[in-house]
Amino acid sequence: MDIRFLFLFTLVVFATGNAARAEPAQPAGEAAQAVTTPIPVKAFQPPSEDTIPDDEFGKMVRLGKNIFTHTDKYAAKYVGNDQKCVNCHLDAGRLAHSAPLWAAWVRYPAYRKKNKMVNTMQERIQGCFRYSMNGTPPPADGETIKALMSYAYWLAEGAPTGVKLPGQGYPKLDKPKLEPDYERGAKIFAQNCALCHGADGEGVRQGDEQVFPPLWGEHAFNWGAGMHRINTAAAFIRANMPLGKGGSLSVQQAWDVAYFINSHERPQDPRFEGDLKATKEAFHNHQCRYGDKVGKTVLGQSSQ
Amino acid sequence: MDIRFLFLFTLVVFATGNAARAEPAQPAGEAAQAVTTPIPVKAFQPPSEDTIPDDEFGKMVRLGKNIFTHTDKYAAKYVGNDQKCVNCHLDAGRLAHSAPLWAAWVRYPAYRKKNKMVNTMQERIQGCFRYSMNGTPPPADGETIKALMSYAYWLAEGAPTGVKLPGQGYPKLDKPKLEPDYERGAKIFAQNCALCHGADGEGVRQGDEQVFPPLWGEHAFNWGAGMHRINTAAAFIRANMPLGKGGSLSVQQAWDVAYFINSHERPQDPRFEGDLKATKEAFHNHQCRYGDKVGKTVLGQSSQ
Amino acid sequence: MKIRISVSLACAAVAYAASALAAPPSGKTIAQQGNGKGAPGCISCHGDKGQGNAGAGYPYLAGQPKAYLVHQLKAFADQTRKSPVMQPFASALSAEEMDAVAEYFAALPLPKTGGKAGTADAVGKRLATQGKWSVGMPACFQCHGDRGQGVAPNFPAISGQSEDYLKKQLEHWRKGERSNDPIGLMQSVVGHLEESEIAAVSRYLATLSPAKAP
Amino acid sequence: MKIRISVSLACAAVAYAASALAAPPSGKTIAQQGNGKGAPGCISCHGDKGQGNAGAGYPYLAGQPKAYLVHQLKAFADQTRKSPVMQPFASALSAEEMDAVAEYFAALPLPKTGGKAGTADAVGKRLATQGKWSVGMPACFQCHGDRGQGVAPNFPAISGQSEDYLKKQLEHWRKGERSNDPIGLMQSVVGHLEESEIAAVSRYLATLSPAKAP
Repeated sequence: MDIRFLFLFTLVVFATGNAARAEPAQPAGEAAQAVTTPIPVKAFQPPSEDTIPDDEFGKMVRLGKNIFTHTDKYAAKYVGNDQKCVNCHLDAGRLAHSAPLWAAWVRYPAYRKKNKMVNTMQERIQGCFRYSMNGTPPPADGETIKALMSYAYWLAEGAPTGVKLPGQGYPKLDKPKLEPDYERGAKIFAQNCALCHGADGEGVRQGDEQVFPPLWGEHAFNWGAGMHRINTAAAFIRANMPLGKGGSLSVQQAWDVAYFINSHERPQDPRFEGDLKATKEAFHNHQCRYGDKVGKTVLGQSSQ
Repeated sequence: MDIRFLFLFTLVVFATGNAARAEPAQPAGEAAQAVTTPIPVKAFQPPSEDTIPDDEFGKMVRLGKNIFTHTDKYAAKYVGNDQKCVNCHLDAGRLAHSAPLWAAWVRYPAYRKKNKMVNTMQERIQGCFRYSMNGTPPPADGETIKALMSYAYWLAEGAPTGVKLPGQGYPKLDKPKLEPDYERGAKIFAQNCALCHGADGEGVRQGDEQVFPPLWGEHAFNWGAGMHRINTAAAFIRANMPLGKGGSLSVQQAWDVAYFINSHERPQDPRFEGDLKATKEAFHNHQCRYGDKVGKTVLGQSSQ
Repeated sequence: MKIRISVSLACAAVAYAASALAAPPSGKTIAQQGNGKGAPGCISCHGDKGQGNAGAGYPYLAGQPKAYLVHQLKAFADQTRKSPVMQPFASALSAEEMDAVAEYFAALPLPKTGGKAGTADAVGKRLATQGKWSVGMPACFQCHGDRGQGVAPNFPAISGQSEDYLKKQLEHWRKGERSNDPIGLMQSVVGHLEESEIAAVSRYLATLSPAKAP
Repeated sequence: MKIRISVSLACAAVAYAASALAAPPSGKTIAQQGNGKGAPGCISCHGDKGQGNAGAGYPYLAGQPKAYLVHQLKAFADQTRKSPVMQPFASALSAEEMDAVAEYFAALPLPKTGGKAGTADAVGKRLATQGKWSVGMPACFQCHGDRGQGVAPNFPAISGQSEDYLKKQLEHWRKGERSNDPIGLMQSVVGHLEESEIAAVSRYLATLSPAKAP
């Protein structure tokens, strides 16, 4: 048997429902300081990068990893924005609480409410290209999907099929005490996020390399991506942002900044067929701002 | 954790390399009697049929099971002969040593020498339709593949990803003491196989139902199917045939009857492009009789 | 009285023998009246339409594969299938007569027996439809047809058969009182079953109708 | 002798002060000659092309993001980055001069330092390219560019930098002697590293050339 569960330390306290957890006061105008202490989480350990075999299968795994970490270069024709797989799945898809690939691999095929059908892993990956990368789904039987599947499969070596593993997805977040707020979010953004993502959420490019992804605007994920949902973004942010300081924002701060980020225009939902209201009713029965008026803009109205 | 390994009894002794194992003498003209005693094999236990969930995912799993066990009815347009998935994968794909689906699920994507590339599970399944069922591969993103994948995934619940499980595939067989022989094989066939598969290997149909699959001829698996390889067929036969009496033929008998069965004409290898010799050289560098002369026939020559 | 009956019987026998010389009795005749040589009409026990008599544990013959029926008659005669009742009758039939009477019953429609919906036994159903592969036993329906309606030429219909009859047969396989199965298949299969399972699968099969899907 | 020198220095100072009144010294002038108000020419320590002096542990400045350089000069002055050497020099520069000299060095090409192929340290390489996510530490290259060449405006080039310099900086983050990092990112990151890892990653980065892919 080759199932390796190690005790790893993660930076995230994800004690959902623990309403009593202290929310430390933040000195106004200062960057948030770490508010959590690492707690041990029993997490699956994917195999070490060095152990990718030196054969045809290993080649496919490496290609998958390259596509995953440099999607713009290795799967350029399927990407329609400045986003890469690794932007939402940190540490090349290995990191617990950052929607790790190993946890996803053992949970598909599965029914998804998003499209009201059973999705295979390949369909799930295609969804990432369509929404998060605002592009064209790679063909189900093509090399891009095959390589990404091979990489995910390889990362999951030893993981039990069909089992919901600790660290899968993003840790569900407590509800905020206060309604998420745009102005508070804007301040948190300026203090904690703008450093990398730019004052206007535009991200950073260097030559032909996307270094930090844009968070809104025409080069960001679109109105169909999971990350446009405030709860999803808040959960991701709380666990993982700022990069290297995951867990340093409070629950309230994570909600506020997620609300702020997702109160900006971004590329249209690809399921949009000409009627904003109809699209909202059909696909946006969740915590998001699609169709809401922000300032003079109705979000989704002027989308690319 | 939901990994269930139980000690199951299988009927097969697959002590490969155990050349000292006694080969009992068979009274001529009599059916072979069981020559092995059940030995305990640590085998993975797929979940019980009753536990298929009563939801959309469960529906897909059930469809997969129906396709698997009644391929002729549920995936008719992809089947070109009188073969079903379950013919090679007994007990609806659950049975250890009969290429169980749960063992296959956790081993793909994988490189296959057969087509010299990494194959996803969907490609592997497509191969079954193309060769074993002499048909048309269902589309990679269609419902047939999705249902079969869902069924295989569900059967593998708890099985560790990437791990070669006991009972996977067919148990590798010792080499025979004597070269496999057509005449001896013919006798074994008449005594043990003809009851169900017919005196001329034609199988049994009842109404529109295929009850026992044909083993050669135009309705059998084609010259590209794994089962046309003598070693593969011998391994399958030794472990599983006659149905309900797996392990009752000796190793020598299994080789002889596999040799006999696969010394008959069957549908053409779909990779054939007009030149028998070229096809043989490109795809038949293994233990098979494709291109051999048997009686007045060159096998593969007059294939459909 | 006694003499008259004897005489009339003798006359009948002579008449019958005479007709037999001309042509062997048809399957129908044997089924309904016997062959006049010790084999009584089959229908007296197996029902006028060959539908059997579940209460008495007599199996139905109607719609069974002809080859199967012939094989059983021969087995009764040579005692590879032990039956004190059937042995003398089967022994009284010529090979030709066996063939004829088997053909007659094989041509009759499968009876509309069984079909007691809602009485499904979970264990019995599993054995019939899925088998018990953990010990290498295939489903009954794998060989006997997808609803137990039989598969010609060798596998008889078992659905809707008398529960008592089914149970006895399975027990006979186990005890070796019946050993006429090809390749010893049934003996091998039954060897994997516990007594409670034999009871359960017999009970389940008896509830089904061989004439329609379960 | 002494007097003559003093006079000539005074003359130079007067001349310089006069020209300063007319226009502030250019970035190039400050870099090469200093600002005449206590800040010597940067190149005396950081190399004539801003390429640093690895032996002495002086970092290269050439090709670093301008905003980063300005931020460091301010940090030396306000001692959020503690350096007894740099503190008086930085304090001697006006905001305008800091801007000018930073712009000058930012415009120079990244030096062709490092590039010692084959000296890769496995631990150091892993930290630089993959990070240490088990404790939440991202790869160096995630923020400092995919070959450590820096990412404007906030992340300096680190590849090919003096090993000694890199190691000292990481230790300074850890001890709090340097605390001018935005959002406390570097302090947080370094807190996850062991001393041997700091040494390894410094050693590894020093072997790379910021000017070309590793």
